[in-house]
Amino acid sequence: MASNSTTATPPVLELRGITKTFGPVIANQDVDFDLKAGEIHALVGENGAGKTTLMRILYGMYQPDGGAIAMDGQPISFKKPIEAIKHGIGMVHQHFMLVPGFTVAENVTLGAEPRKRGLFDHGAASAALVDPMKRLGIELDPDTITGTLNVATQQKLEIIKVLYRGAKIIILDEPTAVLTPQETEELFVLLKSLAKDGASVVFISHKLREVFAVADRITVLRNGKTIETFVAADTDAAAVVASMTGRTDVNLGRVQRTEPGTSTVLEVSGLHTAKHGSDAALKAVSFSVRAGEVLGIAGVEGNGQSTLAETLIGIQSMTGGSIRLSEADLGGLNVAERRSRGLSYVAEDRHLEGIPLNGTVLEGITAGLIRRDSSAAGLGRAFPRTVRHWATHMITKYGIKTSGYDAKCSTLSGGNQQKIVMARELEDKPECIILAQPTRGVDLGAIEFLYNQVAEATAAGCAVVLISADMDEILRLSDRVLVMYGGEVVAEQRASETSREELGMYMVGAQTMKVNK
Amino acid sequence: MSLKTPFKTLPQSQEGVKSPANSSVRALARRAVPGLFTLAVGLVLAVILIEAQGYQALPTIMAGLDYAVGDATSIARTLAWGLPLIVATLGVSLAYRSGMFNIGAEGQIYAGAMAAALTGAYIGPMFTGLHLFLCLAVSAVVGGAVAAGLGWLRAVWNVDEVLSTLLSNYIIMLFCAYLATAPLRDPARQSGTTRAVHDTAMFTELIPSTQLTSALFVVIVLCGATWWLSERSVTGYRWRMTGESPAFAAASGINVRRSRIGSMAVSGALCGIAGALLVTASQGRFWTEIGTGIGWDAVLLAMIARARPVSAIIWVLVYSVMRSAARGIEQVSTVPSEMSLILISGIIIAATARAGLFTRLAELKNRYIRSEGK
Amino acid sequence: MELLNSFLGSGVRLTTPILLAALACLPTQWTKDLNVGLEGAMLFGAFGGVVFGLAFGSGFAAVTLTIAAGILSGLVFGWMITRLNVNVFIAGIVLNIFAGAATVYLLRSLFGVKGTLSAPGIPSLPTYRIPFIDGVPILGPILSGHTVLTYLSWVIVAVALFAVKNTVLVRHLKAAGEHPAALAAAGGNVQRMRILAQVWCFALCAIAGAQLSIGQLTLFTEGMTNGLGFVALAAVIFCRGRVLLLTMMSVVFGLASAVAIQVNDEVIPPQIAQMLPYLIAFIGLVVLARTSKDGGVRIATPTMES
Amino acid sequence: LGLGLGLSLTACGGKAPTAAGASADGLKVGIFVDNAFGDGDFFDQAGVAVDSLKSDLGATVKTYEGQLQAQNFAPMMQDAADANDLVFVLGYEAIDAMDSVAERNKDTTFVFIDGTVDNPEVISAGFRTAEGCFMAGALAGVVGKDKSAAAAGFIGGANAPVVKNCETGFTSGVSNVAPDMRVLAQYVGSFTDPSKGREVALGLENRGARSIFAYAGLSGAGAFDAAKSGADIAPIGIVADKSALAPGKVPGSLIMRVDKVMENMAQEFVDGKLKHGEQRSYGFAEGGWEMIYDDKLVPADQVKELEALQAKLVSGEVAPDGK
Ligand SMILES: Nc1ncnc2c1ncn2[C@@H]1O[C@H](COP(=O)(O)OP(=O)(O)OP(=O)(O)O)[C@@H](O)[C@H]1O
Ligand SMILES: Nc1ncnc2c1ncn2[C@@H]1O[C@H](COP(=O)(O)OP(=O)(O)OP(=O)(O)O)[C@@H](O)[C@H]1O
Ligand SMILES: [Mg+2]
Ligand SMILES: [Mg+2]
Repeated sequence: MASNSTTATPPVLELRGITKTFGPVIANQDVDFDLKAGEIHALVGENGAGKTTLMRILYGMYQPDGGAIAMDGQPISFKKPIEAIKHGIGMVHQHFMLVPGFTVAENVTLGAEPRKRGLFDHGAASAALVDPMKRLGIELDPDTITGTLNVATQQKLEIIKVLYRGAKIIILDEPTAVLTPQETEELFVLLKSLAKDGASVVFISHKLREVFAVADRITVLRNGKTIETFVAADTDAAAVVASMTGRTDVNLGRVQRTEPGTSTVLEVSGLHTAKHGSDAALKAVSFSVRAGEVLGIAGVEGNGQSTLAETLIGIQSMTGGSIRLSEADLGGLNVAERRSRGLSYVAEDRHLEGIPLNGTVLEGITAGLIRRDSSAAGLGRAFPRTVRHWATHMITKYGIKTSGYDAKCSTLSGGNQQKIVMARELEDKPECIILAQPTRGVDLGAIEFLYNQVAEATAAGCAVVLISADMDEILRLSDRVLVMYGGEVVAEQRASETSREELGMYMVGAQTMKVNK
Repeated sequence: MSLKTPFKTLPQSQEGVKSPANSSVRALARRAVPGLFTLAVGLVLAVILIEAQGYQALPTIMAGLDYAVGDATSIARTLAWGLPLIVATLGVSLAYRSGMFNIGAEGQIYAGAMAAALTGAYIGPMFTGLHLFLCLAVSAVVGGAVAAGLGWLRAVWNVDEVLSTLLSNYIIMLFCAYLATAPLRDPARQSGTTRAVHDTAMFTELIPSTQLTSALFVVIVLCGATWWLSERSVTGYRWRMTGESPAFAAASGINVRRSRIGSMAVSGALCGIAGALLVTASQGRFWTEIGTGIGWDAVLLAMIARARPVSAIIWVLVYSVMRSAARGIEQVSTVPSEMSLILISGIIIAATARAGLFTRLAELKNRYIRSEGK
Repeated sequence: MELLNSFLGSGVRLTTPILLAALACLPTQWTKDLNVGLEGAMLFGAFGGVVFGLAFGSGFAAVTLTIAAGILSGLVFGWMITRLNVNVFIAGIVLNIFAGAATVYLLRSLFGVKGTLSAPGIPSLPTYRIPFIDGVPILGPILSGHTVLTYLSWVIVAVALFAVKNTVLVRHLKAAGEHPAALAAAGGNVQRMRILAQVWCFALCAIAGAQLSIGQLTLFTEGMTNGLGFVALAAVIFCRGRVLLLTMMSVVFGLASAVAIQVNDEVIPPQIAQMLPYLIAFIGLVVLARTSKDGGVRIATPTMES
Repeated sequence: LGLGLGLSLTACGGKAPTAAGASADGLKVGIFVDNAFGDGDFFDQAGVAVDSLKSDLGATVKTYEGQLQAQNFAPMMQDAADANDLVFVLGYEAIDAMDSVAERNKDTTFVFIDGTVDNPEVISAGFRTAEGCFMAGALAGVVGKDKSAAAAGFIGGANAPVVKNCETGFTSGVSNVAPDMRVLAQYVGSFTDPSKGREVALGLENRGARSIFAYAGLSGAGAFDAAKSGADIAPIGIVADKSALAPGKVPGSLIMRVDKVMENMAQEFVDGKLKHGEQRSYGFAEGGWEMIYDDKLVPADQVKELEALQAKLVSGEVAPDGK
């Protein structure tokens, strides 16, 4: 074990033998973890490994069933988050903890509001933001409504919040999932400067590239247990992956695929939409995808990728342009009709659009089957024996871990939920599939499996539109890459001829190239 | 298509694998706990309420139950009372399943009752079966149209249906009251009632002076049909998915608008039929208070049955027995029949609080054990 | 002019219980635990006003004790919906039914009467005639001659307007509804906020009920709230958490009821006139959904899972 | 839990419930009301008869409350028919249920109070509403004249025909004694909403009415309450003596002797003089209506004047509908 027991500085924080169970689930078992002043300590592990649980225990959100926590050598235990906050622990959660209807100043000061004569002090609240914002080097109007900010800014707001509370120990749970490479870089610069000032950072991520870019030490959890703590400088990705998965043969490079065909399957030209929600409207988006080809679409979130996906499948309507699938115009068709013509769709928000969260696995996985099967229309039986058998078959074929098809979807882990979605959409044998953020928050093992499924589908001639915020994913899987900015396609490159850095320049709008329209 | 893969060789769903006899018995016992718990709460409450009025609890309860289900006639009466409520509750449940909270059952029942009363009185007399069918059909269309309209407002214009259906209750009930007291009043009557329907628009009584009519068969058919529609059919699947997650439904090609409007239409139609039953199986005409409270009963029972048809029917039957028993108790004592409403309130709260209560208790126990250990 | 004066005076009196009940419900909307049991809570309030009034012979004691009982009930209700996870929508509907039945039961058990409890011993809250304003046309009937509870309702509106802008408490209430996890993570107490909202709701409903039974009248009648709670609920759902809009809606409903009462049955049949507040609310709801961005946001979402 | 429950079931004392079909000898009378007792009005006035039926005729009396739950009417009516010899039915909504049950239970005698029912099995006891309300109007006129009022107020529960009848009688009564006085009529739209009744009364006061007659059930209580809390109106009681509702303010009440009518009919039933299908009509002459006056508020000469008017009404010299 590349343990840190030899290092001199005593840890500011020490967790020993932490155990936590949820009913039958053992989320943490005898977990050890320690944190030194001024270090960035990454915590990695597959979905459900127990990272979030461990940090929530540290933050006082859960009470451990066993184990001890010590801070600066003193044993402590937090009953509530407020106690942890008072001890200088701050946490940026996996999901934003910002009240959308509140202003920036209200959100940052929530729970520790400056008061004047018992009342909320608006002036002091705004003033309190100045220092953290200066430290982070950003400018924000304290009176902006938080819900109107983009995700990256909200992420920064979370960090401002932590700084406002004067945290010396900062926990970040998958903070980069929603950030662009540039924003991620910025965040890392920030974390490093915080660490230099003496703060300690716990950084949770699924992306090893990031972990190695920022962390001093790396602790790996698997199935709720501590496997190993590495010193980042002394190890490499392969070793960490092996430790995370317990396997040594995980492919982290380009996915093996057959060459794409020549016939054009999806043809989008001059697509325009109205503005809808927080995403940009599309302006004259044109591209085409050939059979067996994977077209990656990169871009900072909010630049029209979600709109594009939803417009292609027909959830949002277009105001101009055309969509043709194998020569047929999809223009006036609704979702069901487009799907029947051979279009499939893996939605970006799995819990919202991908699966019925409180429905059963059976209900989630058979949506396509039921739609296709015209004999069952209307008053016919939704789940005859054949359909149930098919579902069982899919569960085994895709290796979905579940107690059976009657299990609630919400009881499955993210990776398994995504397998349900992929199984449903790929088994439709589509001519073209739109994959929006297909592996967001999914662990390495599951990602590998899903990529192989995509590769198989392309081998059978399926055209793929891959929308992803994960640059690695795009580079590992696609043949060509489009970059979207402000609702327009600003760049087109062959995946083999570009780099993360180049794409990143296009993504932030620093550079545009003439694209065939 | 993959449907044609040879399934027979595939393992069955994992449930079938593990079920030794004693574990299934234990499972059954565990399933019975909620029922026993609520029953116990109800009984304790009843004892308190009766004793508080100075009566012996057990004999009084027995007298009430005797009145409600003591013999065939009593059972028939109790059942007859529950028939419209069953239909209305199923109607409300159906809408709930697609995420449409149809609080407007009361109004739709009134609309249906008015429609049936007018059809029965102003059309005909004609062949009974046809006349009854016409009455039920018209009231289903009217109730369905009202609900579908509100559903349309929700689906297309995004008008919150919880509030719109709530308000529609008062608008419809007052409008019906206006019709019954002014333009459509039976001139022979002193109060707000419409004309009596023709005899051909009345269900025939199955057991004399019990009001249990052949409407029973209509209700049984409706129960079966609703259950199939909601729990087994493709349409029901679409409605359920729409209720579960509209975004999921939309993304997987289900027409969310159609599901919402459709389920509301059927829900309203059932409520309308419930109203029609009030007229054609019991009152013979519309009057201004014909269904007071039934709509709210239905909403409550549908919620407590978590919109599952079978469970809804069982709850309605239990509720009917309680109401009937309370009427019986009122006749033999001075315990007000409002007792049944207090009981049902207590039972519902007990049923919904049970899980929470048990977790709290378990928590306390754990804390105790932990403190012992230290 | 006489007609207008009488209409305005009547409008203010009819507005008071609606406004009080709506203000009661508002914080429960902020915490997303919309209490639909206003009707029931008010009915208990009205009953309490009469019972405590009879027992202590003083209007002040009656109101104080009714509020105390309201606070207690709010604690129990809040405890049930937070700690015991009882669905607040179900609990609200049950409360309405329960109140209707329990007041009848208690009326019988405690006083041996049915229907109406009217006794000389029931105190009534005094009304206050403001010396100079009283005689002024329009202003007189609006400002003068009302019970202390009417004036209290206006004070509460002012306090609420101020509190929304300037207090931490309202921020925490809103946060507890909009993003409870955020509040909890920031060290706030979500459960306390949710319970507090219910306590406030019951306390104010108690006042609204007392206004009905010993403010406007000096008697208690079975089901004497007569749908006022639902009118108030409509105002609450309609206003989407905004105090000023809530107040305006309550006034509109109050005035609409006054119109319904003052208008002759030959001009508009009483049933149609009674429909007015509901029709206004309905049309307003549709207009709101069509015109404003948050118009379609649903706030009263009963949930089905156990 | 089970043990505790068992204990509480057996240990706690209390009365035994009275057996449902107690077969005491003697007359058994049922009183069915379509809503419930406690309206402080019509039904409660019928309830007054319970005691005298028990004491004077030695009858066992059972009451049945429909509580406006129409579905229960027929079954309860059937219960009433099973358990009683004579059943009084009150409330228009129960007519249909009564008709059908009466036809099936010819050995039970049904009497419908306050209305005329065309059914050979049912005895009707109608009250001439306009006649009674005429005298209430006359009292309103007399009281109003004293206060030099421009108008007399009439509050109706709903715009139903009975209430309209009463309004007609009331109006003729007013104009008989005070030809110049207007009658302001206003409908609450509910028989159970005292707070609205109060607002209506205050509205009428504002428009110049000084005497008010409320034919509106519980909603009428609001008018008395308004008078009690200081409004300048004299509320006239209906059905029963309502002076307790606004002490010192009620000049008189029009009493509906439902109790007397019921007692008399029960006596006739015992005597075998009651014939199925009979239709009776009650007014002042038959003892159905009765006026009482508060002599502190209405001077003796005015009472005399009113009594004279009542005599004319009875003799037919004055018609209650003003014709
Ligand atoms: N509140 C809870 N109730 C029940 N089980 C839970 C709860 N929270 C977590 N778990 C279980 O605990 C285990 C660890 O979950 P945790 O969220 O800590 O994993 P994680 O490492 O953060 O995963 P991810 O990478 O997906 O965020 C999982 O198996 C999960 O099912
Ligand atoms: N309150 C809870 N009750 C039961 N299970 C829970 C609860 N919270 C989380 N889980 C389970 O914990 C597991 C991991 O939780 P987590 O929230 O980290 O989701 P995840 O699997 O990481 O998915 P995502 O990709 O959305 O992050 C899931 O299986 C989820 O079902
Ligand atoms: Mg996690
Ligand atoms: Mg996760």
